[in-house]
Amino acid sequence: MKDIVPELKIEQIKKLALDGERLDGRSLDQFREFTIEKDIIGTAEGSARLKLGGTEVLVGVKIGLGKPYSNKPDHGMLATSVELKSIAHHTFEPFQATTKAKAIEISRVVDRGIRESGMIDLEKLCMEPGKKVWMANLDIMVLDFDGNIFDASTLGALAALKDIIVPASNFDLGEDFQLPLGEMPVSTTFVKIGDHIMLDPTATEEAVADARLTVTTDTLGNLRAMQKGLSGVLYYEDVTKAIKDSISIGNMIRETVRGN
Amino acid sequence: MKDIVPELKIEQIKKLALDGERLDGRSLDQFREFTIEKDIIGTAEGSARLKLGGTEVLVGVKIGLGKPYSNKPDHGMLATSVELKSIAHHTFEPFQATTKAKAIEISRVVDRGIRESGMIDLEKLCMEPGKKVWMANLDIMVLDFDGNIFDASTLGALAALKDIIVPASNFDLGEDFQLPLGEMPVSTTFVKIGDHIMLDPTATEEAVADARLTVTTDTLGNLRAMQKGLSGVLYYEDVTKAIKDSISIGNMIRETVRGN
Amino acid sequence: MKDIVPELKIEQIKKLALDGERLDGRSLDQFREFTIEKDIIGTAEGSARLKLGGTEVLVGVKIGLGKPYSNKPDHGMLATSVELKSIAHHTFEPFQATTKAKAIEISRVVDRGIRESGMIDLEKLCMEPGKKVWMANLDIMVLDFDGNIFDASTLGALAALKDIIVPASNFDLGEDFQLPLGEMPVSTTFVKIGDHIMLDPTATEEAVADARLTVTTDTLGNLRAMQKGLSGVLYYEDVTKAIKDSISIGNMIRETVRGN
Amino acid sequence: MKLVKEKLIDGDGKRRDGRTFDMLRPIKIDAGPLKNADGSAYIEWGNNKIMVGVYGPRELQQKHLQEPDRAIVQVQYTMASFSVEDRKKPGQGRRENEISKILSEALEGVIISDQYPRTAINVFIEVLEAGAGTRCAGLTAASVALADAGIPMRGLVASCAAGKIDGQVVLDLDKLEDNIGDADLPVGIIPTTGEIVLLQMDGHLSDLEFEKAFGLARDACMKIHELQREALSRKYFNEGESPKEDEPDGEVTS
Amino acid sequence: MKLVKEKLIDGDGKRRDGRTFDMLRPIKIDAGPLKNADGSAYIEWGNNKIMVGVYGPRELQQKHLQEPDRAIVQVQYTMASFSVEDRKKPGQGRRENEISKILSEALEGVIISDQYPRTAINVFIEVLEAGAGTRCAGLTAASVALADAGIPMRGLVASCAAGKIDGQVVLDLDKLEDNIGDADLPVGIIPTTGEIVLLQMDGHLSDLEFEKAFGLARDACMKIHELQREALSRKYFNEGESPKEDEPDGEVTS
Amino acid sequence: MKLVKEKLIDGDGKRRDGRTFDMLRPIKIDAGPLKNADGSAYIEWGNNKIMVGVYGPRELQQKHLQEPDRAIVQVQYTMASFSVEDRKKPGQGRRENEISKILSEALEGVIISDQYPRTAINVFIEVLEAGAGTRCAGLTAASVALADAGIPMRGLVASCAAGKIDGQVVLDLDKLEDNIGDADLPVGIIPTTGEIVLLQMDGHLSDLEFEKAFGLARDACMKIHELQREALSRKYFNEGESPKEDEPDGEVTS
Repeated sequence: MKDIVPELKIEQIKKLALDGERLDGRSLDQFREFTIEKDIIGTAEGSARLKLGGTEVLVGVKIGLGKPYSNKPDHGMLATSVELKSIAHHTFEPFQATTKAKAIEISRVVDRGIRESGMIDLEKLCMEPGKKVWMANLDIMVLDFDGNIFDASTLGALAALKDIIVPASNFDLGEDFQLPLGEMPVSTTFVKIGDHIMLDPTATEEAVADARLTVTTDTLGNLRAMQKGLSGVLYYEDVTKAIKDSISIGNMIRETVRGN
Repeated sequence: MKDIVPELKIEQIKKLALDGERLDGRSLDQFREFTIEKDIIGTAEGSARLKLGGTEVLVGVKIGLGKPYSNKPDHGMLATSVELKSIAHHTFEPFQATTKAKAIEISRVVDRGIRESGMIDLEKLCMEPGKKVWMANLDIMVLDFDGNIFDASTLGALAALKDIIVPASNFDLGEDFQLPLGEMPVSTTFVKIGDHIMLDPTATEEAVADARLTVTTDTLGNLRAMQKGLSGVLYYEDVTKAIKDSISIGNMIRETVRGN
Repeated sequence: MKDIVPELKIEQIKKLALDGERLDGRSLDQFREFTIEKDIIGTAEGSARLKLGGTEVLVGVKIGLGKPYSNKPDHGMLATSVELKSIAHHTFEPFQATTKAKAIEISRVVDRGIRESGMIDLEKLCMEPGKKVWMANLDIMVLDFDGNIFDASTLGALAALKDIIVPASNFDLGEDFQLPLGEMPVSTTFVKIGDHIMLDPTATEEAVADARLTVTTDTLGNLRAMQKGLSGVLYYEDVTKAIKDSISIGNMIRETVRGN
Repeated sequence: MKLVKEKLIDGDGKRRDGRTFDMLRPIKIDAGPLKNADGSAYIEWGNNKIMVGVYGPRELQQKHLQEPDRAIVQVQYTMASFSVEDRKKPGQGRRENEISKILSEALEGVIISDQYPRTAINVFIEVLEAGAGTRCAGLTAASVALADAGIPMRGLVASCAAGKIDGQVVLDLDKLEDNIGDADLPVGIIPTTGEIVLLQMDGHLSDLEFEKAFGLARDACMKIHELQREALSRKYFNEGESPKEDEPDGEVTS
Repeated sequence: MKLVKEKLIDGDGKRRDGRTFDMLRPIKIDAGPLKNADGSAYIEWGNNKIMVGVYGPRELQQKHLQEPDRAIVQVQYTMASFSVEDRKKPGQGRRENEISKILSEALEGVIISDQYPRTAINVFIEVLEAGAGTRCAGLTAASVALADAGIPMRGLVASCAAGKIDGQVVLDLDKLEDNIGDADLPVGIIPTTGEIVLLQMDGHLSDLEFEKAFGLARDACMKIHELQREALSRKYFNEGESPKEDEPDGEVTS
Repeated sequence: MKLVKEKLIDGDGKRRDGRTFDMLRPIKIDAGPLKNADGSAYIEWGNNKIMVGVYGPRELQQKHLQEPDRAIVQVQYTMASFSVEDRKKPGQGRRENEISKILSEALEGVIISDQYPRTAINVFIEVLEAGAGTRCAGLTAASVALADAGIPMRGLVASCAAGKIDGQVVLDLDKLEDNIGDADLPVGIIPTTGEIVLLQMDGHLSDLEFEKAFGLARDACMKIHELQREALSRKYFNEGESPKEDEPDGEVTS
């Protein structure tokens, strides 16, 4: 049976969008309020709970030792995972292929944003080239879902990575030191519904969206990662507009995170 | 379609129980006869086939070397598995979540009984702290099922662990020696059906039981492990009665095993 | 619903066979034409694309280092896999148990033919007994399926293994050298349909076959591996005839491969 | 690294964190923190931090598990990778599997489920930080989350462990006490009726010690029960620390 | 550890365990040892110890595997973790997968299965101790278990391997002979008809050696067939070592 | 082994293989090489060698994935174990999973799928040798294979990456350029309409560099589109290098 609700919802969303409005009262290029609680998990070197509207993610970072990748023998390692937990939404079934594929895509996009921006200075995390390097396991659990896990995850990761102390002394490897950080990337995700581009979509908006675009930018307004998703198409103008918005909004978001 | 047979069976079992009787003629607190055949598997350091009524388990113990757990660097290791093989009952499907969960629960309860009683003196099985210790793989296969795998498995494990020779010379690690044993724990499992507590349930009794309680006791009558199961409730008096029975019956069982 | 087509097909095949004919015009003991393209994959030490009628396999061989099996401490290692890719036939579903079981059987029969004939001189691939040996990963992908993957895989493997240079210098282990080869085994696969034995079956013939027999022979006409399959029976005379045919046809095939 | 057996109780009968033998660690319960779940609860208990979400009753996808006369309860107890000192590998371990099973059974006996044939009630227990006693804390929070979801129960389940350290029976072991202690006895009961829905034990207890330990745990469950009611009251009646006097005791039936 | 090629046959033509080239290891078959299985058999053959249980014909859960005109046969051959010198890891390995497949096919050709459309006959072969020749011993016992389950067959399958050691063709290799021998040829036949249901070979055999090896295996299958019938007779007729004379030879049709 | 950052562009603006910044590697496309697949294509693009097969529209086995008003597109992108320098372990990795997903979405937007409710169109992309840019080459070949299968599309998708090396924006990175370069920007478009179906980027690009890179990729897609049409023409019209003039441009509707 074909579900008729989404079609009605699409009509409503498109109608509002003609006047620059959205179901939750935001303008099309408005990011939702977000709150960050830091260092809440005692067993993790870094952690943060991020709430973006009705979306909530919990991010934990564990620091350990590992053998470096053979093609990066003198770099520390970062491993990012995103879990779409069943607790977060009735449609999330972690063992189903579709949920798994979504989680993998998000984790890889978040990882690329952080990695390509050089947020973590991995070269400083090498203990013994080819043999022993520091490894950061960045695990992101989605606990409540109202859209835009891409940006919520990146924001939560930023907060969790800030101010981490690498516990070198626990491993008899010298003094503890602060995890060396560089750039602070911010990702902004847009959806296209009909002809309208909307920033920071809710679950309802995502459910009816034609296309999605995530743009990750750094302090200088450079692009660090992009990812188009969903089966609708984008035009070149959609992309350049999104990049422009991403740079300006990214800077505002970055200031907010820095304040935390 | 709701199966009507169990309800009829429950009525019959409860009616008999009012007179202290059971379907197979036993009294409520009577353990079934059991037989033990020892050292039947040439490729295992220890083995036993245990038949408890219509339940049959085959237990094999392999002794090898391993790296100790990081939180027990100077202890040998014990790993217990219980397999509910399809051969044993038409309802056992090892790849289904429910069968798997049952097997895991049983193996963990059996393991705790043996481990917490100190039956194997694991401290004497350390070769090189943090690096090399002896490891006992205790594998329990259920071949025929007529209830009470908990106790059948523990009994079979006791028999298989007795008189094991650790093959140290095979590994160039000195002379072979007898696996050092301490306490001999005995587990006794009860089910509650209506208001009646019955020891050593058959498959039929388990199928209609409200609650299950396994109590593992040692020579001195001390508790070493307990596990309540199933969704029915128990009262405090049920538990204290089971403990009392477990101690007295456990001693009888222990003598029988020792005789083997 | 019972599929009626196979029964009609069987009748037709049997009728033709009475006159020594087959659907594709071959005689009963005729092997299809095959073509070999060698060294097509730059990332593999050895590779070949083999087309046998409408069956196409791509074989890649990667050479690496590994720890030898404990029961063959002074032998290099060979690991053979056959993948029945979904791309090759609408009935191939690699994650289904039946497709998986077929692939495993084929890979093990191909492996035995190559291993038991001593085609690769594994003793010469030992670097440090018990510690470090050369390992050949022989991976066979089926890309298009029209029957007889057994022989196509063995033939493709022969072609891919020929003229491999072991890249010892890449590992600082001396000079590169040619992979030492011995015998060149050839496998020939027959099916029995009714009373008729047919060589090198097509997909259609396999689908209606009662029994299958693969015979792998060496240059001297010795048997190196055999495998009966399917639920139909064979008689002793069927087997001895297949062996006789295998030896004579195997020699012809071997010459063709050598020419490549 | 050799574990030296530390002294867990000092001469004044105080434990390392200052508690006496019969004291609970600090407990905070929040009812309904999640928006999507039909019911939810968050609990902090000592160092434990656990989020519980409930979905259902809803149609059970796996037909072969459906019960024609009642809902089934599927608890999924999961430890976050970062919830323990040594990072936990992804995927459900055997310990998590066992705890999920016994908590499913514990709650199934409490939920009045015959109104919802062929459905499942899913309870997701997410251990965010683990500090000994997670199954008791998880069960306690799950009860609150079920009540928050409006699922009828014969009573709220409260759960707590007692144990033995330095040869003495004490309440509510913390992580070190659990690691090097002598025994652990997790108990889950409906405090208003005394029905036992969870009971496990490992270690070494005489029958008298068992009685004492069980008594400590049972008394603690009474206190925990109050905290559960307060959490629900705060959400549903916007009240402060104490629930309404005239509310039926712990009964949460629809 | 380097394997030195031991001498497997001495000057008198005796093998390490005293057998001549054409002798079987000791074989004991017990029909019907299990209570729950619809049919069962236990076999000891040299050091091999194998339990076989049969369930079915019963409804096949996986609809897509159902055959509209017959029962399918699903053999599951499994090695216990402790059945071999180096502990076997849990889970079905590739070798077990292959053997399960060929034994399924071997038995499917023998069972008169068109009376049971859309069903499965499940045969569980549990190798408790493995000492070379487990697939033959398992197939031999599976036949007996199927007969014990009352499943109609065109005949009992008997199975045995021949092989080559020290350049000589011999019957029924033991573990060391199998490990360092030159060839192995497992054969499964219906002795009463000569139909071949199982045939594998690996190693190195000339065509003449093959003929000799096959002959040895075939003759041995005749003897094994007698042991199978005796096992069934002991169960069903409470007889001693020999079955009734007037019983149809090896036919076990319902 | 420490990677020394090599110079990727020489003083004359030539790259290591002699290409200028705006040149593609050699590309060869063959339409319809496979017999069983409903449509197929083989592409060689630099060192990349990729076989694509299409099956469908056909009934979708997993009912819960069926769409009542259209076909779904399931792309499975797989790397052969021998397709890369360090042998790839069997099984789908996370990278393959992601690429499969984005290519499924890219093609779903192009296929006119409402004629085939409840069905699936399966696209198997087998990377036989990988030499940077496999997702673009795979998408390009998949378009041809879909056309070969007669599946109606709003246009052929062409795909190509641009990137940045030695600080300069260039087209179509090869393996070393990709490994040690500064940025990669894979683009997939319908050249006849300018619709973007695939867009990813990682590395470091200013907005102006993005514009330049996107422009290079878009122009290259025009050329690739010609190669796709030629491949199809060779198969369907037995023609040489150029397609019929009067054929609707890139439209492949049934």
